[in-house]
Amino acid sequence: MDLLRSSVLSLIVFLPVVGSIIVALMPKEKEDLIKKFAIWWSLIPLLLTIWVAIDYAMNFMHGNQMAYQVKLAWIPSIGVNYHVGADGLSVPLLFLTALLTTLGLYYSARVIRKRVKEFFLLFLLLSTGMFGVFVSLDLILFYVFWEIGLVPMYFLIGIWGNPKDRPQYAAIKFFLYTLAGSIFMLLAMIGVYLSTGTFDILQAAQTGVWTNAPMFATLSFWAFFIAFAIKVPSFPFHTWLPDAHTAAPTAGSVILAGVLLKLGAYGILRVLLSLFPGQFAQFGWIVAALGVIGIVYGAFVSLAQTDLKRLIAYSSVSHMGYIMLGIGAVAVALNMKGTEGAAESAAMAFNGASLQMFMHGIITGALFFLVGVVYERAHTRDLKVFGGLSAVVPVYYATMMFAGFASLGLPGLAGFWAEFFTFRGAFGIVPWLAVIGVIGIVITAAYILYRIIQSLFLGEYDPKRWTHWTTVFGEHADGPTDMALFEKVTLWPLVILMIILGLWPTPLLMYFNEAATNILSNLHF
Amino acid sequence: MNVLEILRLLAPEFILLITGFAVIGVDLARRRQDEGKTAATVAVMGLLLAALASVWLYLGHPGEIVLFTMAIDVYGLFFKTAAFIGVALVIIASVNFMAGRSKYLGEFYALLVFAALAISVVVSASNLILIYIGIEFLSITSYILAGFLRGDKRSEEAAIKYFLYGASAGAILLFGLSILYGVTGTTDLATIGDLLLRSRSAHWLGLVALMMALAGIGYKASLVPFHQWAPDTYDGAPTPVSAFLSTASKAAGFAVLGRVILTAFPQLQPDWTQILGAIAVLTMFLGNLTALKQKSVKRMLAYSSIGQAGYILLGLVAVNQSGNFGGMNGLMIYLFGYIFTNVGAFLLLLAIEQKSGGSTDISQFKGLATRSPALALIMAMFMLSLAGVPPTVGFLGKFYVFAAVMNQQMLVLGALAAVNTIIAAFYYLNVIRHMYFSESEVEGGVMASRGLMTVLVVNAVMVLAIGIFAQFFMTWVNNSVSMIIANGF
Amino acid sequence: MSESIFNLTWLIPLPTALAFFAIILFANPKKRLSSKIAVGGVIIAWILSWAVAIMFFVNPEFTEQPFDLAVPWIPMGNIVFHMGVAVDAVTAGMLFMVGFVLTMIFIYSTGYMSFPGHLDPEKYPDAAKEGLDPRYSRFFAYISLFATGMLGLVVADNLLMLFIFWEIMGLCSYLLIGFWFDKSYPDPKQITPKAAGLKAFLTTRVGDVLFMMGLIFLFIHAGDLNFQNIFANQEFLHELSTTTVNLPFFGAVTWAGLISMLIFWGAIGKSAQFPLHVWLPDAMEGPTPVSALIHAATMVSAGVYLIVRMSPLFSAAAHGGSGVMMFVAFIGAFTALFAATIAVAQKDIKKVLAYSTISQLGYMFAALGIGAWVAAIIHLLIHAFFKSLLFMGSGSVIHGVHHGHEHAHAHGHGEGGHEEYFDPQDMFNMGGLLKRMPITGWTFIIGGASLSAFPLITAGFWSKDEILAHAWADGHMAVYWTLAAGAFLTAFYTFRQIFLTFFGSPRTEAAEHAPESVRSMTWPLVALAFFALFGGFVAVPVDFPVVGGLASDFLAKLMEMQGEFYGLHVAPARFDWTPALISMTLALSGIVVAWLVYGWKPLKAKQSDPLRRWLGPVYTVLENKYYFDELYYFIAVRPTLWLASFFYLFDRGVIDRIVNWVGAFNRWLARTLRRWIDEYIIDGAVNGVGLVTTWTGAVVRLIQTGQAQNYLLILLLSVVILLLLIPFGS
Amino acid sequence: MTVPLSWYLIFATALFSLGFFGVLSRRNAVAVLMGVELMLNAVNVNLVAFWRYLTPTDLSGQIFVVFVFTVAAAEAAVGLALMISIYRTRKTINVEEINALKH
Repeated sequence: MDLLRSSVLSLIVFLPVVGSIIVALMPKEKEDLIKKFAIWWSLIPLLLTIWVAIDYAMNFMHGNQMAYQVKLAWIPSIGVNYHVGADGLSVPLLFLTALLTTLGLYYSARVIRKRVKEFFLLFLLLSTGMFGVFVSLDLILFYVFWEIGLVPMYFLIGIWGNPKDRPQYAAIKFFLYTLAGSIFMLLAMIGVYLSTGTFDILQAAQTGVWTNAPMFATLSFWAFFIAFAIKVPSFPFHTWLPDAHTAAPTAGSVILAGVLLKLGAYGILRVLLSLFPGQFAQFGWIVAALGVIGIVYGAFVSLAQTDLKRLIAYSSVSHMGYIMLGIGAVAVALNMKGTEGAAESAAMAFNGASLQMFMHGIITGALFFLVGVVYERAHTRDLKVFGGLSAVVPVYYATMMFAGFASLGLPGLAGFWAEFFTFRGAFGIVPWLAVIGVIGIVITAAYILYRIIQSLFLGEYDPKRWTHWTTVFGEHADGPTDMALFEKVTLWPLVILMIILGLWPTPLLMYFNEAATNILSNLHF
Repeated sequence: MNVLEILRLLAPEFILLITGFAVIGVDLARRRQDEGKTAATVAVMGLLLAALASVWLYLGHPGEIVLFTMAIDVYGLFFKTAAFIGVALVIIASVNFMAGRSKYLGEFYALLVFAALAISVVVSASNLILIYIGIEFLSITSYILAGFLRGDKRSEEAAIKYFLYGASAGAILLFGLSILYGVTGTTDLATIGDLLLRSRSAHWLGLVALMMALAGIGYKASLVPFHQWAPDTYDGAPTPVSAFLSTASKAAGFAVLGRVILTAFPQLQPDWTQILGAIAVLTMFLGNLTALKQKSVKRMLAYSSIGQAGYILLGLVAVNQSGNFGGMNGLMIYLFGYIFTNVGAFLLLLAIEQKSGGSTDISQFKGLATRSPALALIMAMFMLSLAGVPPTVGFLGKFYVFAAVMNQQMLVLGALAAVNTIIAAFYYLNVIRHMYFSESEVEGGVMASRGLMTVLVVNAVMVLAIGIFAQFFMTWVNNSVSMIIANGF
Repeated sequence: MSESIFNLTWLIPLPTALAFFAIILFANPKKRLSSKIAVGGVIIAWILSWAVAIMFFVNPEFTEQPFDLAVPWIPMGNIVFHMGVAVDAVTAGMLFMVGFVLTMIFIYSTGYMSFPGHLDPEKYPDAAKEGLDPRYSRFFAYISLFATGMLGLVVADNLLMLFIFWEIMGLCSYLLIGFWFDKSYPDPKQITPKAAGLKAFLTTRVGDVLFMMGLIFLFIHAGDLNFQNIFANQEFLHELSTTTVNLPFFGAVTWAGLISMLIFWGAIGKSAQFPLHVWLPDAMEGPTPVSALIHAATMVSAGVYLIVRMSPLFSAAAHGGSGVMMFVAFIGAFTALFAATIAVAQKDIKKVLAYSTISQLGYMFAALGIGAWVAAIIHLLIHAFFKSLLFMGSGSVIHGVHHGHEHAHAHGHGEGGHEEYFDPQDMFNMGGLLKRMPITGWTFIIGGASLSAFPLITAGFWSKDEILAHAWADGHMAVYWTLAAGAFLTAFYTFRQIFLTFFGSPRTEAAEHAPESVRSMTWPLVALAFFALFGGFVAVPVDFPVVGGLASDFLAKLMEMQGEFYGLHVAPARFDWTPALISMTLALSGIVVAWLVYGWKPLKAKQSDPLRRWLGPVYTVLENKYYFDELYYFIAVRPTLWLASFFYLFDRGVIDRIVNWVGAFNRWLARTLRRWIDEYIIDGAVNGVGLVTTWTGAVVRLIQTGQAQNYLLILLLSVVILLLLIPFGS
Repeated sequence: MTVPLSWYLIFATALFSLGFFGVLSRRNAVAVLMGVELMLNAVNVNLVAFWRYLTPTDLSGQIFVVFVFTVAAAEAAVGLALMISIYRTRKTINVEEINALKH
């Protein structure tokens, strides 16, 4: 048991690499073998993450310390360690990553037809980068995984992107954008070392970074923040996102929206909040303001879209705004230590932000899968050519309804709790910004119902409006065909999660709440 | 110091000397039979032997000055080892390529061996005279190598340009050295350092000498504004030679620059920090921005290697006493990794040229991933390493260099370097883009000879290994630095 | 015993929820089965809720300490939020009404939905053949889910849970209004079901968002949302009503005032009060059972229920000197009159009822505004009975007329034929239906009488009279006279409707051939008619002459006792002849006027509404609902869409350029390098890189000439420059 | 009466500049090479002068000069060889016409 505990995180992180190496050794022609292997292999990390979640809940709750810590010297001369560990914040995100990876592989096994081997190889590799970021407690390790996640996604977008959406441009843009952020983050990390003498996040947090040199502290803060804000992406660094999401293959978009965006938010909570509480408190309002702008702006822009996938991409900008708002509120609350209610509002905001990370993961993941469902059949995403599908493809309609209403924050579905907690926190700390942010809720409802539901499903189905239908497997079809079994298998777990967590978020929330209380108490709240 | 001792300390040099002549001899014997394979083997053997010898010396942590002119210290030995390995790789890879392109294969390999010898002399030269001789030795062998493909206009042009530029730069260097001698009355670097330290009056004359020396040494390291020969020569010279020039010979340039500046001009640090800083920024920007435009991958690599020189120089700019981020160790690990990456990248062009008959146009790379995945993967790794993506060695080097810069709190310099990393990433990714995203225009896979393939694999493995098992190499580098930092600086 | 019954409370919302999932997951293909499941579920819910309600009615002592059963649900920071169910007098009353009405309407729907009248048989042959709506099962799934929402809302013991079910009802309302999403009309200006659904959801969403803000502020201050905990805690309410917050434009307002105002906006949205009333009339696009259920009996009255629940807070705010109660009274009274005026000029049988619903809800809010929350809740219950009755009656009428229309065409002698559109809901296409469909007719008349508060014998009279009596007794004269005027109009438009529909002679073939509806539709009418008549006898003032002695007022008593627990002291209005007589006279005179206009000389076919002659332009204004839809289109919808597209252009055109570092370049070079712009204008990055490369290209061409001697010259120059730099060295 | 050191230095510098001018101005590669030789010899003047005036006892100055001669010779040899091969292919050794590699 202890052996497993000490190795489980490393297993989760590196098993996908092993998997991709094995895939690399397989002959290119054995596509079915490759697909099956990749899917089954990806189940191992999934099971491990589930085990971690259960074990953590049973044995490590209320410990206020990183569980499953492993610390091996990597570059001892400069104190760079392979230091991994998990707490309430990372455990659910690990599960999310594993789940979406498996589903993505399973879905892609049916729809990816060219260069299969490379796809599955890269997809496994990608998950390593994401797992790594969520568990690494050493800045350099964090950076390494951060960049490793970048490369496979660059390939996924570039190779399997839909030629109409200029995937090569999108891929380069995505890569350069993130690199531009992260390279300065690297400089800031070095700065952290120079000031604290360690790359270890926990130690650095204890010693405090650039406490003597506020100028450097501010600079490093912004370097980190911009890197994370680009990844999130926060307004105004979001413009890579619509292109990347639109161009990427379905599973790629799912991972991109479901997990990669979370890396940024996670980084803010894990690194920025613990290393630069002073600066964060000082500039927290900017973060919150950016979040609010993102919410409203993203919602409005989504309302203007007629391309389904691009719409959902922009909706991500809006939804990630909630996270930024929540985090910003937490930061501002650091200034209000002592004022009654500040502490619990901060906890609520923290919960809201982290809940949104997870919920947006499953909801937008599902939405992108659903885009894939219609795109694989109609080969267009132009909302103007659809209508009345509700009568023709009821299962698809129902699934989309669940995802859509979850996304607009309907109580009883997953999205609501994230929004509720975020606003509960934000109203307690930055009420005016929260008031503006509330506009976003209404606009969100508008674009989900008016753009997606109405133009896809309602109205009278007119077979003459769009004629290039095929089945999901590419055979010719006279009209839209309802979801195939594999699509149901991909989507329904997510829908079920939405419903369960919507009615009873506690199983998820207890982790985040644990993390919130711990991290905030470490900030001497 | 008796003869045996000298022999021991100069073992690598002697080995190379013997190897060089041995190669010619062997070649004379069996040129007709096997198109220089034996010669190449002998050369490689000799080089590896020399490398072993220098490692063996290294383990003894020597610190002697041999014959008043050669400082046999870990600093020099590090560069020797690196350079020998680099040259050896070049030779292995070029066997198949050179065969049929030239009749004088023996001379070719011999010249490479002698070039290695020149490098090993120059990196441990601690005396103005030997520095000059060593640099000229290296230059002259390089001229011949660059122009080795007789009857090939490009090769000849590369050679003549290199020659004219090198000769003039050498003359300027020499003028500088003469002034230095005039100011101090000695030709020994360490003594010069002490004298300059004592007499403040010699300050500005010392600077004059430094500036002129900079021109003469900087051109070897292809630093802007002394870089202009480089693109044409790298482009025109036979690809193995370009690989050699852009790595081993460049490393030698940096080694000399480091030794001269740190032993002879430590007290001028405020001055040369600014100047070298400016030069580094110029080098990075010019190299990277011009590389953006290139259509020929070979020429793109030529410019990129100029840009890389900029990063490497940062290590020297930010040199300081700190044990971890002293700057010089950044410079050295960067160079060490860079040798493998860039040699690999250039040599991979051999395969492309074989296929395309000389052209290294970017279009030749289109769809390479589907035609010959292995080569594409290796090339992608080299590109990512050059772009500085972890966990490759390129990242490690950049990390240490940047760390030194930050350590000296040269924030602007750091920021500019960061910006350059982003620009550079664009054209490195561009190669990957063509290899993986585009449909191929030419049919059929790209064949790589066994020798070439082994070299490429070795390089690729090293690119990853150094990055991942960084500690092993870093301890080595740090020790090598400790010596030069200790004396004089 | 009674405790054990109350312990069943948490089960009440479950059967319908299970029915919902059962239908969407399994029973969907089998239509009859689906409807059976749904009805079964709702009947169980009905039995449970009546068990609980009656148990509470017979043990009034529970008002001392209402039942509450809560379990820890969600960890929030260091506290744990509890969810649970509570039963007090208000809940019991609501459960009694909701359970019953739900069941009636479910049964009614089985009949109503078995006629896909809106579909032409050519397009949906099988639907026409089996005589069931093509999405029959889906309908029952939706209303089951709605039933869950309503029952859950009623039993919820905390505001958050209430809000959750509140929103779920909103969802169902959206789904059911747009149920016939493929329906479209020849007249493009007429709103389609799908648009109506969207409109309803978004309009209410505006209110809901404010509601959520209020909820969150209350949560922030109370640290809890359980009704009993918050409202039994007087000092907390007092503290809330004394601490103030500074707002722009409003200055310092008490937190109690702010919170209750925000929550009230939620009610405004849900209960379609002015100015958010616009969605309810269009919601009539939904199937009639939906109108009866959601838009008359239950969901819209949930707004009133919410304010009743919150009334301790409101009164606290009023004590704190906040004007929120006055605002509530104003909105209520104004809406009551305003909607009534519109109802006068409608020709669509359901639209009339829709506006009357808005107006009646206005009465309730007015009552709440003047603190007569008992009268409000009782009017809510009774209104639910007779208004659902009226709606279902109208649905039955529509069915009949529609059948008649089909029949007429089937026998060839239809006027006009298919090409010209026949509106089965237009009252001017009806007339004389009392003979054709007696049960529907008489029950409808009973409902109408109750709605227009026909004295003494109808329930509506007692409940409405209670409100008016309170307004008079507490001296809210403005409110009283507004409501009284409303009462007159109510009576008028109700009987206008009755006369137009049921009396006189049929004005169309369709009306002539309209058959009576099936039993599953008529029986619920009868059942509801019973309550429409006698339901009022639960709240007759004791001091009312004669009747007061006979009837009981136990419900009112119960409510007042319950009020004590929440610290609400509501004295029953002392009976006073003046207001009673005034309101009676007004109601009766309304009926009389209606008879004079429409009953005395019934309209002929194709004859237009005489009111149009007499009122002239006013009639047009009323007919167009004071042009509120147009107004909102211009001040809300247009700007939003415009903003959206503007922001999108902004995003592509500006931010995408500025953010990536070279974007600035291209505008600078745009003039000089036309070609590049044309090639790359679309995006910033490649564009910028392109420009940089040309730019560097120029530089390279300048320095990398390939001329060895230029190189050497530059070498020399740079050395010279370096040397010249020396003097500037340190 | 002895000539001051500075005269030698000035002469050497002049010679050096002359050589460099030759390198820049002449089109014929051989002439350019001669310019280079001139520069090297200018430096030799420097070295010898320094040796004579500053460290007459220490021989390193002279040794330096000797080595410079040798290197110059070697350089000239290689250079001329290159030019010959270029002349073979291009029938010219005009430096300006050797500019195939550029940009």
